[in-house]
Amino acid sequence: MVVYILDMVILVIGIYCLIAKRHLIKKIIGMVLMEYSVNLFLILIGYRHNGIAPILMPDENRVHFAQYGVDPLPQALVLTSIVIGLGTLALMAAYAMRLYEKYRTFDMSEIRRLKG
Amino acid sequence: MKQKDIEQIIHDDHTGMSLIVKTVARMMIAVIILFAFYIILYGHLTPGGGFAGGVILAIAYTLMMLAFSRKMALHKFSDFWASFWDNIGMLAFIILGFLGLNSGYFLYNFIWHGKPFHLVSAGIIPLANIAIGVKVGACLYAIFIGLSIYGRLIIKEEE
Amino acid sequence: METFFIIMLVLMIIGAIIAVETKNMLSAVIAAGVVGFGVSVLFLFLKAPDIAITQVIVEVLSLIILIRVTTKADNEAIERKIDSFANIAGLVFVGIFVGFCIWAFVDMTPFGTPLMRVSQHYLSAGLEETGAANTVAAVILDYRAYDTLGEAVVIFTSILGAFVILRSRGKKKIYEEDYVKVGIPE
Amino acid sequence: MASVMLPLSVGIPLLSAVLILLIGKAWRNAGALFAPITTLITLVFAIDLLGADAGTYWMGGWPPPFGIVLVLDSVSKVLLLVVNMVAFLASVYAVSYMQKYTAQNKFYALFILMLAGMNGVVLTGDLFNLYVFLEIASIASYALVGFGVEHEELEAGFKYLVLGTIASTMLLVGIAIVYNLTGSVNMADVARFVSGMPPNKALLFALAMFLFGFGLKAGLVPFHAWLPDAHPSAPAPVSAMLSGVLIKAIGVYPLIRITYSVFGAPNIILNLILWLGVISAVVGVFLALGQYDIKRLMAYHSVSQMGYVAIGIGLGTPLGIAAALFHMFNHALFKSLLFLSAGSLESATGTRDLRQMGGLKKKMPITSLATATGSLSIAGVPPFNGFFSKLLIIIAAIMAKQYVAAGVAAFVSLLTLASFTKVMKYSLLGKLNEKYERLKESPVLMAIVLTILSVLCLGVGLFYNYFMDSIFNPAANDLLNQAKYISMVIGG
Repeated sequence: MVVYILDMVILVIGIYCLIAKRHLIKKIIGMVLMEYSVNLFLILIGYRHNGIAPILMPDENRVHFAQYGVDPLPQALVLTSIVIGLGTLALMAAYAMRLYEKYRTFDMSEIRRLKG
Repeated sequence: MKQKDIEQIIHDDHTGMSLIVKTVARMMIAVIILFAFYIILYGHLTPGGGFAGGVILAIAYTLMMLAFSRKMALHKFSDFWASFWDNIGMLAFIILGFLGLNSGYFLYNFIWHGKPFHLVSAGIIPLANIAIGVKVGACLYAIFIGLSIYGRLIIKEEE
Repeated sequence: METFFIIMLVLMIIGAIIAVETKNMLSAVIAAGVVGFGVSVLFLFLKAPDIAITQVIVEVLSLIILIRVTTKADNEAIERKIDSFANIAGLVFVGIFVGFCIWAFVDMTPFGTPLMRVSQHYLSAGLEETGAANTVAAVILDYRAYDTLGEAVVIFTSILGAFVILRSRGKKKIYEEDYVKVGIPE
Repeated sequence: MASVMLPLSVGIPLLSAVLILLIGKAWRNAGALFAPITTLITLVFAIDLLGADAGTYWMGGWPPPFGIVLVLDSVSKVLLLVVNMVAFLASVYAVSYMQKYTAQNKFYALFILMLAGMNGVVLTGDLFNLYVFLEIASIASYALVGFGVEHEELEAGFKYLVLGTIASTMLLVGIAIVYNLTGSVNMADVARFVSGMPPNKALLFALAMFLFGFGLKAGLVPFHAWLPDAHPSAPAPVSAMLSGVLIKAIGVYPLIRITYSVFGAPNIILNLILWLGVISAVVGVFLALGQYDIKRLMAYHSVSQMGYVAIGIGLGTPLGIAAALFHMFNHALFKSLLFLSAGSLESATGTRDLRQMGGLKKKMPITSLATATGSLSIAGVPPFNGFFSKLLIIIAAIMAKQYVAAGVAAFVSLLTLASFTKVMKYSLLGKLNEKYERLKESPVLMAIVLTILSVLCLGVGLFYNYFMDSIFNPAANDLLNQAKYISMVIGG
């Protein structure tokens, strides 16, 4: 349980960075930290004490493998989630560069044309 | 944006990094690409797979662009072809899904599964890995071109 | 083993705080990269080699992208102005969220003993049913291939979106002139 | 075993998006031809599926807890119909409207991908798959909001991107906790496991995460900050899609599905949804009152109308849910009509400021009529569709003894009427501004779409009894019958 909570602390640091920091790059870094922590959370959930990697070798004992292999499903989910994170990062980077070119600043508090 | 400006930017940047970097990169790139193909092709037997291999491919081309120059990298593999292969990879994966429909289900593993622990086994899994590898490698290279060239171009135009 | 994970996590938290609080953008990006490599080392020790490889490589690529965006000048000045309201609101949020976590996570299944109601089947029958020795590959490309199709579409969409955003001009020139003709009287 | 049309309504848009980009390299008008055809095909599927039996489709031939399963029940039928109908009309409208933008093929590809994502979310029976397709729809919408690449559009898009990413991450945390507690990500399997579990604090935490994530995507009030910026910034067909269907397909629908079908409608969450709805309805309409930007005003009304839907869902009675679904359907019709006609007005006059318009009814009769129809519908004037769904929500609230919610709903309805009277007064009536002497009616395709939507608004209002009996009441009963959902998906 301590492991889960420590992992959530990283998530919260990421969210804090996204909300409170005004620098665009800092916001991207916050997003990246958030992605890391969620991916790690899923893998932590799938871990088994004394586990072995879920990859079968030709001379491996099948019963032992089924008994001690760690959970493969969260690993599959995390692979998808890493890709989604990379996609979001690319889109965010494109937005950040474009905003810089339009406003000539990375400061989110000066990028404020919308009101109401 | 104007074609002329892009060409100007590419033309301005033709020297790349120093000789040492270039020599090391020249040796490394082939090895990296080989490793990427290994990761993609053996994805169903060992750790790795289409996505990891695709990113390695993209990194190899990115290294080429950083070490030599944009001009040379684009000469080897232009952004048009990057985006073309991106689409082809995606199309191949979707069509693989539609072919499964023929045997009853969308994305059905319709090919004979083969002998375990051999390269030709596991039905559509290696094929899907190749499709994803091509797609991911091409599209990440394309986005790197986009972020590094078009970005500069916009500044130039606005000023 | 759990002690090792805890030490790693504490180190990563320190790295994350440095990444958030440092004034220099390049240091921040690199500190975030350190956290990312820490994550991939943890993946390796958590018996997830597939994910560890992918994480390392993606980390390299995201560092390249982030540094590409960062090398743009005026970074230091922005952080000097302190927006106290946002900071306090953020800290209150952090406190509430962590408290809620500590309150709720007591009831979670303990670390190291997953239920594996569904995934036990993947481990014991995966090789026969799909022919793939790598169970993770069997899950992502056969049992849950639809997810992977979705994943490929996500990256496809975001790259397409990034190209759309990077266009230098949104509207065609002739139409902008048309607007002027109708919209503003002489 | 349901028909093969379920995977095809996701697969065909994906194929078409790739083909648009591939063919678009050689032929510039590929998108304008392919997009309406694709949406027409999926619309035909959706109408055809309306009469089909409920059933499941096993992706890749793997049975439910192991593979991913697509589920068609009477709720997903409603959403499928709404999404594809609005998408078809918006794509036809876009053929004419998008002429003035660059990179049209990329626009159509993103549009179709957004549609594919929404269809995937509506059809899936798997929590993680829902997250993946939600991300497809969200990422496409992040890019489409900034499509004009002007200052305001980029700013709105970035804000939307930041908040949307937080919401998605929270959803993933919720899914992870649910997986930790139940060992499965299949919705029906989770539902069966959860119903036999003692009360669990971690599960409540996961539910709170879901409420936050989907609430943000739906634009309910404490999480609404992005919506009034993002929806007006997009091009008109995209605004219509975002406000008309996206906030429902990836916000309200998954919220309904998870609260009712998966977790069996716990009272604490229902009450939270109800009060979020009440607050949204009030705050949204008050913020809308002071606006003079026509699209921004409509975006605030989206917040307010989503509040009505949330009130209906939070009541937890069959009538309340049926009324909420009916209001969702109506809102999709009249809000897309309003946004499309606002787009026509904007592209004709070149401004979104109501104070600069005026007297347009003589110059643009069809658009004006459409604007009037949409305004009357959203304000809840009797023969139009908005009246009946709002009335049903109020009746349901009174029957469930939630008098505050009923009172608020009636009060907000009056304020909405006031707000749209202002829209009509400033834009359609009054004296014509001299600079608009040369103004013409909008192009044929745009006018046709506006006419179709207006007729639908009136028609659904006149035959509301038929629609309630044949579509929405069965859907509400299905939602409340959790056991039926579980047995349909995994049997036993």
